[in-house]
Amino acid sequence: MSDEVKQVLPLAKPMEGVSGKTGTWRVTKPVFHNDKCVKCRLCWLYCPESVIEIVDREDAFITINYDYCKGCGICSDVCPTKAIDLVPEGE
Amino acid sequence: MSDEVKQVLPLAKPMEGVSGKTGTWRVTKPVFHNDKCVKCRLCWLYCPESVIEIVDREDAFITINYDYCKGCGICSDVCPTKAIDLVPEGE
Amino acid sequence: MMVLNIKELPQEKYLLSGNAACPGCPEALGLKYLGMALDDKVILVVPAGCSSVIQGLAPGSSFRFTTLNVPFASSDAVAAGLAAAKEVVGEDAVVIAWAGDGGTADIGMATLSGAAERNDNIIHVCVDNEAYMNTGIQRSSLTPYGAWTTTTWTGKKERKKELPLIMLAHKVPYVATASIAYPTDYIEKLRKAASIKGFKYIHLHAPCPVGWRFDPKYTVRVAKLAVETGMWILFEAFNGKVTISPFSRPYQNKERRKPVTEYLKLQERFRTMKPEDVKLIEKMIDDAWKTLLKFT
Amino acid sequence: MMVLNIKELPQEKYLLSGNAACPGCPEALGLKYLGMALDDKVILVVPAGCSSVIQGLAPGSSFRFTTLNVPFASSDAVAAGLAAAKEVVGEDAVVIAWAGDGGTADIGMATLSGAAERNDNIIHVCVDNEAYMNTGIQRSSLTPYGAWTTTTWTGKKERKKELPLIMLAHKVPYVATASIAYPTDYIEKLRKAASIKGFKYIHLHAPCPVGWRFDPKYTVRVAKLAVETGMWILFEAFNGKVTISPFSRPYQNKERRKPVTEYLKLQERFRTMKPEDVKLIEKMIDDAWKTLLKFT
Amino acid sequence: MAVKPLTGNYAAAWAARRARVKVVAAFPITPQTTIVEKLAQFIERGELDAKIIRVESEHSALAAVYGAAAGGARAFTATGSHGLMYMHEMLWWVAGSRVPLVMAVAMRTLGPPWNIWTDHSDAMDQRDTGWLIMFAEHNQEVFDELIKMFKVTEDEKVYLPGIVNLDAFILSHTTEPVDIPDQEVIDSFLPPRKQPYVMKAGNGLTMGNIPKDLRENMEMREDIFRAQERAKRVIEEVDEEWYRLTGRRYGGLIECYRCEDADHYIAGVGAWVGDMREAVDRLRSENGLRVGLLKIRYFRPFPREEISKWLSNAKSLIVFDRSVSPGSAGPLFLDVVTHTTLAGLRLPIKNVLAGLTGLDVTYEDIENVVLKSVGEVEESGTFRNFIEWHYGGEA
Amino acid sequence: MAVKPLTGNYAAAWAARRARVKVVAAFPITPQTTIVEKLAQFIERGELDAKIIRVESEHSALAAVYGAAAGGARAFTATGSHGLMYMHEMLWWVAGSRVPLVMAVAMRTLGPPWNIWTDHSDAMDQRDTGWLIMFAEHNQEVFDELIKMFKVTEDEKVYLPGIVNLDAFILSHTTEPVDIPDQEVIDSFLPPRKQPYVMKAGNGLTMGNIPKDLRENMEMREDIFRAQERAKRVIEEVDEEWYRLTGRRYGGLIECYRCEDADHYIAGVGAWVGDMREAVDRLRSENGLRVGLLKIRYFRPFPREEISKWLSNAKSLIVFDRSVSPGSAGPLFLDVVTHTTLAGLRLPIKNVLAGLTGLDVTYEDIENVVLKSVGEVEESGTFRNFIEWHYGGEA
Amino acid sequence: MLNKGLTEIRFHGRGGQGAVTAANILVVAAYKAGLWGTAFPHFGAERRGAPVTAFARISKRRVRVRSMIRHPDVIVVLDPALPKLVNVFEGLRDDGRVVINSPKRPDFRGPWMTCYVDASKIALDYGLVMAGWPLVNTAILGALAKAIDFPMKHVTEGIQEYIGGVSGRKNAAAAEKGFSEVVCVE
Amino acid sequence: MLNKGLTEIRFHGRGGQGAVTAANILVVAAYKAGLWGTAFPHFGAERRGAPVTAFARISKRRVRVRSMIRHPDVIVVLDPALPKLVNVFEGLRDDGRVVINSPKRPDFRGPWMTCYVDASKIALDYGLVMAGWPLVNTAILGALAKAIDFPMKHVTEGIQEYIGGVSGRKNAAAAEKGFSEVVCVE
Ligand SMILES: Cc1ncc(C[n+]2csc(CCOP(=O)(O)OP(=O)(O)O)c2C)c(N)n1
Ligand SMILES: Cc1ncc(C[n+]2csc(CCOP(=O)(O)OP(=O)(O)O)c2C)c(N)n1
Ligand code: SF4
Ligand code: SF4
Ligand code: SF4
Ligand code: SF4
Ligand code: SF4
Ligand code: SF4
Ligand SMILES: [Mg+2]
Ligand SMILES: [Mg+2]
Repeated sequence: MSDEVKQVLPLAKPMEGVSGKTGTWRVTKPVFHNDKCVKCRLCWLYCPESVIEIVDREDAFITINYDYCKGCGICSDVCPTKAIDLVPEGE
Repeated sequence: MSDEVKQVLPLAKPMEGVSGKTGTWRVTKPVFHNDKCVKCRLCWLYCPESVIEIVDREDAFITINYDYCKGCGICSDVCPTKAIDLVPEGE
Repeated sequence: MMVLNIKELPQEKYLLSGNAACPGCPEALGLKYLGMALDDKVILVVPAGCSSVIQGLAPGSSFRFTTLNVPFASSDAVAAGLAAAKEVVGEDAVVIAWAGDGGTADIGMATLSGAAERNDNIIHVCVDNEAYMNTGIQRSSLTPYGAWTTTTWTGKKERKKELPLIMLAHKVPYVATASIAYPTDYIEKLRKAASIKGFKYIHLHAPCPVGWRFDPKYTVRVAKLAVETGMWILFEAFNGKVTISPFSRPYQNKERRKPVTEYLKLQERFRTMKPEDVKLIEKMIDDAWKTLLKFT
Repeated sequence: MMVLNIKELPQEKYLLSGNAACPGCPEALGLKYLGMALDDKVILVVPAGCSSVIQGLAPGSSFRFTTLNVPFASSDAVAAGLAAAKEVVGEDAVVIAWAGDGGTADIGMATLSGAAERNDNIIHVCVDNEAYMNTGIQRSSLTPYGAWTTTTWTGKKERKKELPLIMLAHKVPYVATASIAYPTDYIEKLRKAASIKGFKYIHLHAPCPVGWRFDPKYTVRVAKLAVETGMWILFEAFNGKVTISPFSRPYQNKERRKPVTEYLKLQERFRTMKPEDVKLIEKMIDDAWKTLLKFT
Repeated sequence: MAVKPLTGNYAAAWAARRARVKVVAAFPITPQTTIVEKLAQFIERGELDAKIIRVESEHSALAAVYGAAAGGARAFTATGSHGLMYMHEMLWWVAGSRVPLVMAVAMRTLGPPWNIWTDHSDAMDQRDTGWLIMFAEHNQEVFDELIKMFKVTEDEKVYLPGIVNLDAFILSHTTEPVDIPDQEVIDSFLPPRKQPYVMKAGNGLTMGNIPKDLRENMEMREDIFRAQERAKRVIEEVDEEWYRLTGRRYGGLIECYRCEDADHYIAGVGAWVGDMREAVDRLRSENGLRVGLLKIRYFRPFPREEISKWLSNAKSLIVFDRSVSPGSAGPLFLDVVTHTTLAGLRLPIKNVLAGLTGLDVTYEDIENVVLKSVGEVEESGTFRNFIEWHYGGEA
Repeated sequence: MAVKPLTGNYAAAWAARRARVKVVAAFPITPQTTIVEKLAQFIERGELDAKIIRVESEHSALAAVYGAAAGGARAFTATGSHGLMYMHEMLWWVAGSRVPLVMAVAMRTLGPPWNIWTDHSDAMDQRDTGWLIMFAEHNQEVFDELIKMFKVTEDEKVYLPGIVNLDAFILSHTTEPVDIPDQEVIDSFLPPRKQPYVMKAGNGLTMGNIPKDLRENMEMREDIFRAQERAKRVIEEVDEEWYRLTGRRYGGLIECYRCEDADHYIAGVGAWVGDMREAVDRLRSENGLRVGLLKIRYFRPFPREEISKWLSNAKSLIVFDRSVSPGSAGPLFLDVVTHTTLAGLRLPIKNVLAGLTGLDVTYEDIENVVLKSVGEVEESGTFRNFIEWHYGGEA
Repeated sequence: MLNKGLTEIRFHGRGGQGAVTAANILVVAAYKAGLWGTAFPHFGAERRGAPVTAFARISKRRVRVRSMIRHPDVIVVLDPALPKLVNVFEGLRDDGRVVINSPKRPDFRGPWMTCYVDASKIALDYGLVMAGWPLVNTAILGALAKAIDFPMKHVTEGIQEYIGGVSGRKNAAAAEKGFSEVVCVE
Repeated sequence: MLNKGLTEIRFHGRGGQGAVTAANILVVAAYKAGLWGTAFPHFGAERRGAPVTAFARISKRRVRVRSMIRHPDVIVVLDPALPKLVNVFEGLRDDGRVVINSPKRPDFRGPWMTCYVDASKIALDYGLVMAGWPLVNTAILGALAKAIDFPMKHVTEGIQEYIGGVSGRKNAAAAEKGFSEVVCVE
């Protein structure tokens, strides 16, 4: 039996995308419309994937990282002004 | 290996005195005095060993089974008239 | 609630003489009264604890109840299974999980809470001598604040878990407290419990001379003092509605309670208590009454 | 209680994107807000449940919290040991047992109750999605009356165990309820809990689209309706004294509650409910409020 | 008779149904969960007249069915992996009580790390408890053996509880045709429940109090040992009876596949025995190696006599373990080596540790191991290593 | 140095104290109870600077010390019998986590019926979990081995938890002189705690989430297997170091008593090894039989090489088991037969099952067994039975 | 294709699309056709929308082999987008088949035969929709039957047995449609 | 008696009387005297007042044997009433000794030597009382020392080490008294 020590341990380190590009799971896609946005940040607050970023640019108050947005639609549902549309993915 | 069936099971049946004559544990002994007894039955009620019997004879309202009386003294303590004395065992 | 008369109590013995209980044992009393209440309709499920030892040595047993000894953490689940079996085979039986404070409130807590939530058709009796007596007086969650045990040499620092209250919060059909000093009250509660379908909880206060360090002749006296000082409140609750039981009713009125020191001083386990501890205990008593009365 | 403003919330992510949570997962939200509340001061102890899966596959992890996965029944005890170690080695850490309703109220109940009674210095967060979701939607003791699960095909026959009340009865320093729909409230409660020494219990209502059978976009909506219908009451209690939290305060007044059917009808799990079941639920809501208000 | 496409788990649920169990209690754990779900459904739909207790843990699951069984009802539970570990104490208790009871175990890796795939550690870990332990190869066997297990455990020569193990996913969640005999057929096979004693109000029986005489207590342990020995014949007889009823027979404790003329043997338990069959066929047809396969069905009682009988002319034996006792060897290996040695056999035996933690093992992997190892034996009369970790795969 | 008359339990408590454990959590069970009571006393008196968690069950006891150990504190617990069974799941978890941790197990019979006397079933039942498992013969060994166990388990070549077993009552409650070295001596021997990783706020480590690659998971299992193998040398080195410090040495994994010229051997673990020594001396002096005694100190890792070395010229071996795996044989026997067979040894081996459930076994009993059995071997070259239940006594 | 003894099939779908059901129905159908079949999911954290796989083996003999399918004879793709997201072709035998839900001939190429059918449209046409998703698994089963020469009769029987009721009949019809509309190209 | 190598002693008392303590102190004393000793209780449900036994082995060599003592060389009886209640003489060797707490020569007879001392009186004289019971275990230890030729000095040292403080001194004195007052008869 070898005497060499090289522990194989059940450890992990923080990493983005450990379940892959979960954007591929999306069935419906949230589409942001800056014109309707009232900058309330609720979408940012409630996005379970933390893929909404507040950028507060002129052309967009928020951005959505579609690599990981799972398309749950919460952002759309919580948006008071319906500034986020849900459209079928791939259309 | 023998094929004979004779189960040895962890079972028991009710039996008096399974811990022996527990009267031998007695350090102090309850002694009943009929004259003081007011027949309230509290000694009978509270004896944890159930060794007090209500006989309601003229000479004795109760009897104590010393084979199993452990000499705890509860009967004496609960007796409203101190009709049960506690005396050191063997005296 | 009507109070039974001593003369009405049966003479049959279900805990036989010559058992292995210590002199002055409160669990023996609890079992004796259980027999008086329900006689041979009972199947006892007994986890590890003094009551497993009190049975004495096989092939004999001091219990005339049909008795299934079970692992420490399992009593309510075994009882639930047994009760289910009796139901499906159509046999009558009052299935009782008879467990100590440890078997009830510590290792058995998940099982207890689970059976309560499922409303399994059993009675759980917690025979509460406020420590693990069978293993030699270690603290349990039901050991009161300040008590010496062999794992709390300088007195327990935490309060007694208020299990009757916790069981009330489980919204089971029947919750009651009882005391070995008030057998008629306890017997009636057992009979009521047996008549109700679903989960019933009875918490029996059981002062233990060995673990609490008092003369065995005082078992009943100490138990009585617990009630008279208001430390232990006798009540019952149907579907969460509390009624203070007759023997405790006087002590709703704080003035009528005996000083708690009368209770404490009989017991060596409280000998390390300081005056401020006693104050704390008095406050706990007040609080307990206040909380309980909210549910009346 | 002051309500936090969204703008004050940190942007750091502690639950990383690309994790294994289902779309619209409430536990993901709970974890996200936990990070906002306490950032890297946390050590999470996680028993089996969806949150063990959400971490994704090693050697990576979607959790930036230091995280110890542990057996299903063990979380509070492991957390207590960890907290003790940190105390003796003099390291700062907020040790949190993060458990589902099953890990909290069922298999973990004894451990939870034990840690509460010992007043171990940990926070227990019960992330309550009202069933065993990780194994595919089986009933738990926190599944509400009438809900379909894969072990209650015709709806659960027993009521939801009122765990917040039970934990109140444990007399721990801090008990609070929270909801993923009210993150600021929840975050404040986490921060308060972290500032208190001893045992803290936070019960987080977490509607799960998969197990409750609603469109994942409604996670927050359903959670909000639970509060607005009075089904879920936000409160906090220091040493047993209850305060209804601002977001629930309106619903003390029964008139202001939304009809409970608004909550139920969004969820397919309640589709087998009959009108009398709805009545029963309305009564349960009333009772729960009444009971809780006794402790204010 | 009706052939239904069923997962191993549904086959288990059907077995409980056909056995007319009266009380079910179980706690979910992947991959066992669908057994309980299905039983809950049978019961709620009124298709099975039984009570289900939706317990809060596995310790309570086994406790509840134990209570039911002690009370005289046929009872069933199922678990696996950590669930089995969590109820481990109860296993000892049930066997010690001599209360017949049947459990299905969906075998799964023990953590950490969390892992839901098959591994036999959980099942093997129960080998001292006194339970009968059998491993199924396919879903039909899951069904058949569960039914038979009721009969075996309730035989007065046995009166011990029993486990039927099925591999996570590769049985539990694999759908394949399973013949479910009609209820009357099973009723004719499985008599009403028998057990050595029943806890009944009024009969005054006490079970489990402290014994006065330790000798008697030790005799209880020996009696469990003897009951396991006696179970061997019962298992064979029940297997025969089942054969007469259904045309399916498994060989009792052991099946030896293509052993009549075999030189070299492999041995294993559970679902991968199927892959081993394939490997044996191919080794014979493609490599001209006369390999036989010992499918060990019952691990407890261990088929001491049978195994040694088959191996009497063997040139070598490779034991495949899907679990390991660290610091020693594979559990199956430990038993096989011991009992063949006691039987006076002397042959090169090797332990291959493979497929642990759910690592996939193909028949090619098995073929490769056998080819290499048998090569060693044919060359040098012995194996190079007695214990070999095999990771297989194409990597 | 101070020699104190101590029970085995107090020796264990002293070991924890001298090892400067930082966290203790335990749940009472006869006969372990006085270990915890004593530690509670040490701590409440300020003699030991540690936290004690008075948990509500054994599952939580091991969980709590596990949490503490994972968090970087040296931690200790103790249990036995049903307590060990109730925490069984946690044992797998702790070993799988590779978190060093030390536990004393006061071995006791498993119920039903309830029985507090010694029996090795509880300890043997842990043999698959990955823990190091050693059995003490006397109270000095209890103390010494617990101290050494901390060192072994915290060695980077090992990083596994470890158990020291002591027999109920005949060690746990027996008072005998025990040398307790001064704190400075132990401090010089036992370095500050080391472990492979520490759970610390901010370090972002996750332990135990689902692995992507099953191969890696299987490698973790193999690594536990290898760590057990590596532990062998560590145990021997630590034994030597202890010897240099205290003058006490035990032979590492195994001690062979009067083996230099032995023909016949007996083997056993635990406290009755003392009685076996007596029996060996008498068999030699009174019967002229050259008997040697294999005292197996470590059961995990199993001393595969050592045992075979000692037995290379043996004419026979009797393995005494104080527990049994029903349906097979004694656990110690299973390991001994397997590993001697693999080492190419071929000698008559017999399993004597005795002293189960606490039945008293005297050196006369052992002598009788040996005389009879060796007689058989000398007559016929083999034993009449390979497994024998022995009740001994005068009855 | 079924003549070669053992046919190994891998299904690719998304969580919620019914790939596992499709595999199971195939086992039922196989049994009706006098064949043996086994079907098993690649279990994991199956999340709605996430790519999932399921497996089936069809054989004339009882299937004994339990290991994963590494070199499928057929892959069945329930979602047209999947080939872009995961390597659905991994291990596919050169003489294999691809059966895919696609309104038009897919643009990937390989040595295998490709059969495509607009299963989504068929599902919508037959009113097979759940939570907004077309239930494509039965339509694609029909296509699969065509692609591997599996007797269609047993597929429809299998579907009706497995699903039952009105829904079963609708699904069976969808399968027939899939069978008749599928286009196979080399 | 100690010259024969191993001396096996059985103590009989009642629960609460300190038989186990007596056996333990003997081990301490033995170690001080350059001997090895082991002491162990016969554990069971030890109840106040119930007959209990404890054992000790004293030897020149380390004691290795762990089995029960079946043929004691000495029995020590702490309570005069015990011989009437249990067979305290069971297994006692013919050449053994009985050491008993008794105010007068006990009326049992046997082949062994009998040593008696009024340990109860000594205990009361020295104020050794707990919960109404005389603590006889140290006085009887003195008597035992005499009976088996055990060096008394180490007994008193042992007592003081084991018990400590004022109580230790009182107990040591009681032991001395027991040693000097014991009467042995054949
Ligand atoms: C799993 C397990 N852990 C520990 C024990 C040891 N044990 C037996 S009884 C007991 C304490 C019982 O305390 P309690 O339930 O209060 O009953 P009491 O003895 O006070 O009547 C303990 C810890 C056991 N039998 N099983
Ligand atoms: C001892 C044990 N039993 C069962 C399981 C299987 N199991 C894992 S998670 C889980 C349910 C978790 O439910 P809950 O605690 O509510 O968390 P959720 O998944 O809903 O987040 C179960 C039963 C296990 N891992 N260990
Ligand atoms: S759809 Fe869901 S995941 Fe995507 S951005 Fe909106 S809330 Fe976030
Ligand atoms: S919720 Fe709507 S309005 Fe508010 S910030 Fe987001 S997109 Fe803008
Ligand atoms: S002393 Fe105790 S046991 Fe004896 S009669 Fe009185 S109460 Fe009963
Ligand atoms: S308690 Fe006293 S007065 Fe009452 S019956 Fe007994 S002896 Fe008589
Ligand atoms: S310790 Fe207390 S409860 Fe236990 S048997 Fe003795 S007196 Fe009864
Ligand atoms: S099942 Fe529910 S709680 Fe679990 S990961 Fe999915 S959405 Fe979240
Ligand atoms: Mg108690
Ligand atoms: Mg949940």
